[in-house]
Amino acid sequence: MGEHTYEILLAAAVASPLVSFWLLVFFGPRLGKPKAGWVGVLLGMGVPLIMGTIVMIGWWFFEDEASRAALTEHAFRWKWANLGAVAVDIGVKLDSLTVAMFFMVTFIAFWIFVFSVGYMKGHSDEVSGQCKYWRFFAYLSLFGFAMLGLVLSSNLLFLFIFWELVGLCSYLLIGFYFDKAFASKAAMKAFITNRVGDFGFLIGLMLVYFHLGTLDLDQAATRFAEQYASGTGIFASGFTMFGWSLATIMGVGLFCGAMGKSAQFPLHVWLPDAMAGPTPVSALIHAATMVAAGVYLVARVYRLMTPDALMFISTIGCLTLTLMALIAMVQVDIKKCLAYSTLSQLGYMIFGMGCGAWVAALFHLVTHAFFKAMLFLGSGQVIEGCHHEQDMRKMGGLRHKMPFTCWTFFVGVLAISGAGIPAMHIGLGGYFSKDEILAVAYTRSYVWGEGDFSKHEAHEGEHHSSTSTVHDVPVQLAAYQEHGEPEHADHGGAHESVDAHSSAPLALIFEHTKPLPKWMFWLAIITAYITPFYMMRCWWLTFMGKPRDEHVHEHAHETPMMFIPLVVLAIGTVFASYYLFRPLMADAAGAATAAPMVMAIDGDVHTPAITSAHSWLVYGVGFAFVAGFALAYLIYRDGLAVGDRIKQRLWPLHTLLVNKYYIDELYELVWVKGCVLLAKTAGFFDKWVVDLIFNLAAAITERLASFSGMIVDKHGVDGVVNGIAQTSMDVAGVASSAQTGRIRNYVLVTAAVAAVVLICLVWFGTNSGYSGARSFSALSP
Amino acid sequence: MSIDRVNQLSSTCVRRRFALAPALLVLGVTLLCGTRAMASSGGEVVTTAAEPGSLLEVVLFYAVATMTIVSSVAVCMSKNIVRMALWLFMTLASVSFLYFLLAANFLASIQLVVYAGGTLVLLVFGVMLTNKSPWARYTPGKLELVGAAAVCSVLLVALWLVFLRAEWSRLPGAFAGTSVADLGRSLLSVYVVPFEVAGVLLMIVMVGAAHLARQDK
Amino acid sequence: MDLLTLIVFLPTLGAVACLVTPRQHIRMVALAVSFVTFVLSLTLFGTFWAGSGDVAIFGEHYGTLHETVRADWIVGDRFAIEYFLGVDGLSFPLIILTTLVSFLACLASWNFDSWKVNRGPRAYFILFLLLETGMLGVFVALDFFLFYIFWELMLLPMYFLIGVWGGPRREYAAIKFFLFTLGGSVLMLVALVAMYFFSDHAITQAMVEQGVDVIESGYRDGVGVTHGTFDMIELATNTAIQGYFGAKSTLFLGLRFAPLMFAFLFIGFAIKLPIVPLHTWLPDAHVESPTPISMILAGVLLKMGGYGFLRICYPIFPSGGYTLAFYVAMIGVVSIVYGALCAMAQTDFKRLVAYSSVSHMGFVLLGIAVMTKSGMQGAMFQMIAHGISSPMCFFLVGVIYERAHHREINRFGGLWLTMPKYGTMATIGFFAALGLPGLCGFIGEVWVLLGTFAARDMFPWAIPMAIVAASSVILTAGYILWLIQRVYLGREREEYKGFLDASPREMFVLVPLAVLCIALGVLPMQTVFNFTNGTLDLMLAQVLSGAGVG
Amino acid sequence: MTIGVTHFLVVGAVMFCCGLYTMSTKRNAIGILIGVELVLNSSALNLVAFDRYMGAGRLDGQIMALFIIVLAAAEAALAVGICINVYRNLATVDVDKATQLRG
Repeated sequence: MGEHTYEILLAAAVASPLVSFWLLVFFGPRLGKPKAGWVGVLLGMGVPLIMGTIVMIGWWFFEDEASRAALTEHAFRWKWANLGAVAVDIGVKLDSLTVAMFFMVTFIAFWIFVFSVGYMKGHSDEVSGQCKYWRFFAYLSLFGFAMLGLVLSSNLLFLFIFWELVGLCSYLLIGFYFDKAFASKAAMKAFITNRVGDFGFLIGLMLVYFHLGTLDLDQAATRFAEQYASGTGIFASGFTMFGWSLATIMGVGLFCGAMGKSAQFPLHVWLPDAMAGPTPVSALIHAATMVAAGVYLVARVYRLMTPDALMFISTIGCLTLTLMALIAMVQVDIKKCLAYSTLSQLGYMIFGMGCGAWVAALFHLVTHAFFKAMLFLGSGQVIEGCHHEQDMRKMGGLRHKMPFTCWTFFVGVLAISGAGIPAMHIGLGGYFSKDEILAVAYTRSYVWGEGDFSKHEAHEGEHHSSTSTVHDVPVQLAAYQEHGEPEHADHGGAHESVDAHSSAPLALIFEHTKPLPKWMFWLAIITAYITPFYMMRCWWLTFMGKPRDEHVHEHAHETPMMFIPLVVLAIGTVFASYYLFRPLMADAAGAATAAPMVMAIDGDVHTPAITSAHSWLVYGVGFAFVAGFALAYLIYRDGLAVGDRIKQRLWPLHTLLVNKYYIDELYELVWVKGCVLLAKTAGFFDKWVVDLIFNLAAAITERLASFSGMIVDKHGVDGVVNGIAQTSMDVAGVASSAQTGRIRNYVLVTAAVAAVVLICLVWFGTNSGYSGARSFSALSP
Repeated sequence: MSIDRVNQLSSTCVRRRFALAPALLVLGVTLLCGTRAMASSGGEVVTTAAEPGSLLEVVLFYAVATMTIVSSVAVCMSKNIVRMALWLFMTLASVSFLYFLLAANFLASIQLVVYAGGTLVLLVFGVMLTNKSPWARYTPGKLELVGAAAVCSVLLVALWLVFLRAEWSRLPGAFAGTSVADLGRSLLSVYVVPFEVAGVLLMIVMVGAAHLARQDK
Repeated sequence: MDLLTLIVFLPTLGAVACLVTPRQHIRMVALAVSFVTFVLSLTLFGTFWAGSGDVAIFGEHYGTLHETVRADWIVGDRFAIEYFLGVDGLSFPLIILTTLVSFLACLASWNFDSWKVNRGPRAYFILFLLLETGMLGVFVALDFFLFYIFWELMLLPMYFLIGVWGGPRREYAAIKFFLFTLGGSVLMLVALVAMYFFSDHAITQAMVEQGVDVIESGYRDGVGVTHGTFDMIELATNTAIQGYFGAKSTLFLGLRFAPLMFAFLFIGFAIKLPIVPLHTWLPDAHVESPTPISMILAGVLLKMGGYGFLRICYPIFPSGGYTLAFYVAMIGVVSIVYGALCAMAQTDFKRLVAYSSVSHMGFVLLGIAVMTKSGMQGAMFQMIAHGISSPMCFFLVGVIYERAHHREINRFGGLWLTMPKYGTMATIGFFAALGLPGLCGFIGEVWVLLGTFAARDMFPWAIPMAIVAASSVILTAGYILWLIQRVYLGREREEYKGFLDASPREMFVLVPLAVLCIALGVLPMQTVFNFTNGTLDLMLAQVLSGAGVG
Repeated sequence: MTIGVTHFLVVGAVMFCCGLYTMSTKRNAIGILIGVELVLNSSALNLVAFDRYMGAGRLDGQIMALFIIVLAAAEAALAVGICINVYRNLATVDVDKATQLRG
């Protein structure tokens, strides 16, 4: 292949949705209903999918490890602008992670686009009889452009730009039914909440720019490692905030962006509301791709993280995954239920990132994208079939009317619950990925805590090296021990950083990196039991049991256009993720996690890399789905009665959960109301204090100027305050009664100003004994 | 014409006579000093009306300065427009005498002839032509008066302070004296363009004023 | 006749032509003149492209000017006011911006007859064209005296345009605008005179010390200076003058010369920018003035303040800028946040946009104040970007005002449904104001923020400032989205059902601005930075060395 | 007890302030004109005084005063013309009442 072939293909793939976007903007109305959709499908995602597939095949099957590394290193860069003295490049970050993400996004998005062609037929005419069909696909195409751009960006600034663009698309699509107040409010909430995260992102960017002197991801990582080795730059600063060093603040700042986009607690509030958008949007943006961008960002800047920052990340992730899973248990809206489950799963990913399970978190991202997209599409099918009914309490028994939807949905439920058979290499995507994260968490909280981790691991290392089918697992702890330096030291982009670091003893990292608090691990485990419960509940209430609402049941139907994507995604869920994505992630991990301060741990329990000491855990969690399913079945097999009784017993808990811990209310009170209050205060201040100074001056001269009697007559003054208000408000009215008088006043005002200036001059001149005349005196010849 | 109106008119006339008396006095003094200055010049170089530093200069200055100040204050205090014009005439005359004291004899004459003579007459004509009654009054509001007075006095104080602080001694010194000829020469050499422009301006103004004031057909 | 003179005075000629044109053709003449001016200003690009390749022609050394016109104007023996025009990286984009916005504003005035004012179009268009001359003059004049004259020249037409053709409170607004600007001009005038005399002294002193008859010019080869000057570039580059201006022992009114003069000029320019707390003229002027005048006011007039900083304040008094950096930056940050908060509180559409201008121009001030490369670049970019997005926003408001005859935000709703084309344009315009990446507002903000952060070495307070300023991204998103939601989204309202979508004329105004919004956001280098950075970087280097830090 | 430049300046300042006061309190157009004349005269006086005491032989101050007189004459002529016209049309020269030109 020629130079930059991959980049050209990928760039073409990014440009294609943009072309589609403009086409739809200009010709959308003329194309009409189904055609506009097909333009979106083919140009908006079809072309990128083809390109993505070609690139992935070429990358994974026709390049060896060395040529991949070389390609990464020599990836395309084009100078876009100068930021001060720092050049900002547009470029392609070309590595296995990009390729994997790119393929995943295009694949899922393509099928969701196809689904939308059918789904939007009935959902796009609601806006006052105007056809908004083309507009939907225009937005989707724009989203495709932004998301793919985000994945490709080699530069933090561009990452940020596309980051905001996907935010914009999300805004536009959540507010697609903008004639409905709740939709436009939800859109606004999403955008502003994301902006709060972006604020942190910006601060992170500033620190990167200032201390590392570049915004390029690879360069930044290299310099970070250099500065760490030499103790200069960002490490030279003694600045701390909340006990965090500057480097940690940088990491946390960047993570704040991820918190916004990936809807992590406490910025999670927008995601459930975002379900106001059309269902394909929920599937694509708010489940599969955009919300995962936060995780992707953390993965990308992993090399700039410090142990403290990672601890913060894992704490946030752990809180999110637990709290949101609890809420999911009580949701009755099918989409809301899925939304909270998404939040919980995102929490898992972030948690995984935080505890060092780099590969596992990304792997979970991909598997989750598949099954969650499928679940959302399934729910869309249900909603469509039931005439926009979203309340699960009114459904039930839909399995006969929508068999395909029912069983693909069930595959999704199994996958998200982590169904699989431990000890044998059989299971769905979620089974592998979630267990990996848990295994790493276990390692970090128990094995790590036992002091001499390295000794503990030493003998397992041989085991691992020999049995691993994956050659490039991230940080092979054993390998470190045996050879004294990491195996992947010769990987392209990370080359220098690792060199700079290779002599540093590994012990340093252990010293820096504290073990994970045990409660975090246990919360994650408990949630692993909760997940199957609420997913099963959701499925059972919707499809199983007896129909609870005749009207809904009567009309239920499914359309082929919409269930084909479901089937495709189900197949992907079952097969593609483990065999395709896991190795790609692991391949990328070597270079992408070669950081001086952090440690990525491979948690692939199925190649018993870590330890056998926690195999009980694998069994424990491996069967969690059975327990969850059983519980859900017992409660909901006869409809809602048992559930209602439990609800009445535990009403305080139930109320708290249904109201989402009252966080929305709290934010409304503190932030929204507070901000509006602050704004009102500022507005008031501006009008009555800042402006009053001028107005008073004007009013006084005005009164002097005009017939005083006239003014008094016209604007009778009751009370001083009222009088002041009246005066400044009516200056204009008064003014028009004596325009020439204004010129006279103007003379007077000028004179007054001159007098004040003169007095000031004299005053200041007095202080040091100098005068204007002296300064001017030297001027004459 | 009512009795009141007659009374009013007659009393103003009386007061006007009193007002005119000092004006005539100043005019007399001015002409006197002017003649003296002219006479004493004797040659090309013109000197001041009184020897610099002499007692005469001091006395003359204070007399004329007082007259200037009094009359200009009277201008702004007068309610009646005709009286304002007359007080203005006195001010202008006093200023012309100050010019004499400043050895700007030509300027002083011009001031008298053009300003006090021409411009003021023009103004008085304006007054006469534009008033139903020459004695008409336009009363400004009290607040307005107070405000203006306040601003003006503050400005005056400020200016005074500036004068007090200034160190004039560091500036270049006085000149020995120049002649009208010098003035003429520089008008026709260095300042020839402004001079010509001023001429054109005057012509335009003449035409314009005539046009403005002409009776509508 | 040379190009710049032609560009500057062509509108004046147009104004004269308007005097004798029949009433119904006046707008045609004005439009044609402003269009020709725009095209002529575009020919300035020729100068740029004639330069060599990638290196900006505006960056050979500070003071490299193009298309210069230089002639004595008012000359005494120790005294020379010159008719001195020229273009460099600072003024070039602003000239194009001025002619473009004027042209579009002229187009926006096309429906003059429907404004229901009892004044005819003749005076309006004459004043409009005179205003354009004034604005262009400010941007091309390099003699301070000439600059001042143009500065005042632009003031008067603006006063009448607001005061005669404005809304109900027009006289109040016009007087307010006039008084504020005039207040600033007074200080500027003091600085103008003082700078002349002090430079004269500096030159004289230097001649005596060095025993020469003539001091070499700071930027012109083979030209000498023998007395004080109003030449802004000379004042900034001449070592003798700079040395004297910046010296600690140079006092004026008992205070150090450079900071005092800086402060005088700063206030003069900052009123125009405007800054908090001298901003209150802006909302009133905007609310009362007719739409095209709002466009010019926001698009060009506000930029004069920023241009003044970059052209006069900082190059001539670098040490002043350095000494007062904290206060200047503080004012900038306060303007950013305070403007955004005030915008959030408004219910009048136009007033909201006006306050958002205060917020956006705060970024300009902050970027300049921190004296870093990216700060300055960002400030310049922000000026251009705001010069494009804010006229667009004001025009958008104008379009809807013409139909609804009110501007209460809370009374609107669902306009996107009623007027889809207009809604799309509005989205682009307001998102550009919001600072969405890919649109023009983003680049300026990020550049300024990063520049502020990078000033940490010089100014320890830079980081907190940058963080506070960065927090405004949330506030900005808040008020703009809230605005969009209240006006454009939501259910279609009965009373607005009959509204026509944007007419071709209106689209003709909006589309170029929208295209520029996107172009500047996507290709900042090719659209702005290539032209400005050369001069800016050199100017900054000189400013820093003048302030003793570079 | 010599008479210096300050003495003249003080006289000028007083005249200036009186002129200013007149300008800002009179509503008669001619009255305002008279105020303007006072202000012009005070500045001319200052110029001549400076010329006398620190002009060092140059006549710039006097020339400037001369031009002031010329301009004042021109201005008075025009202004009176306008006043007469206004009076003819509106039957008053009260500036507060001449509001026809307002927009």
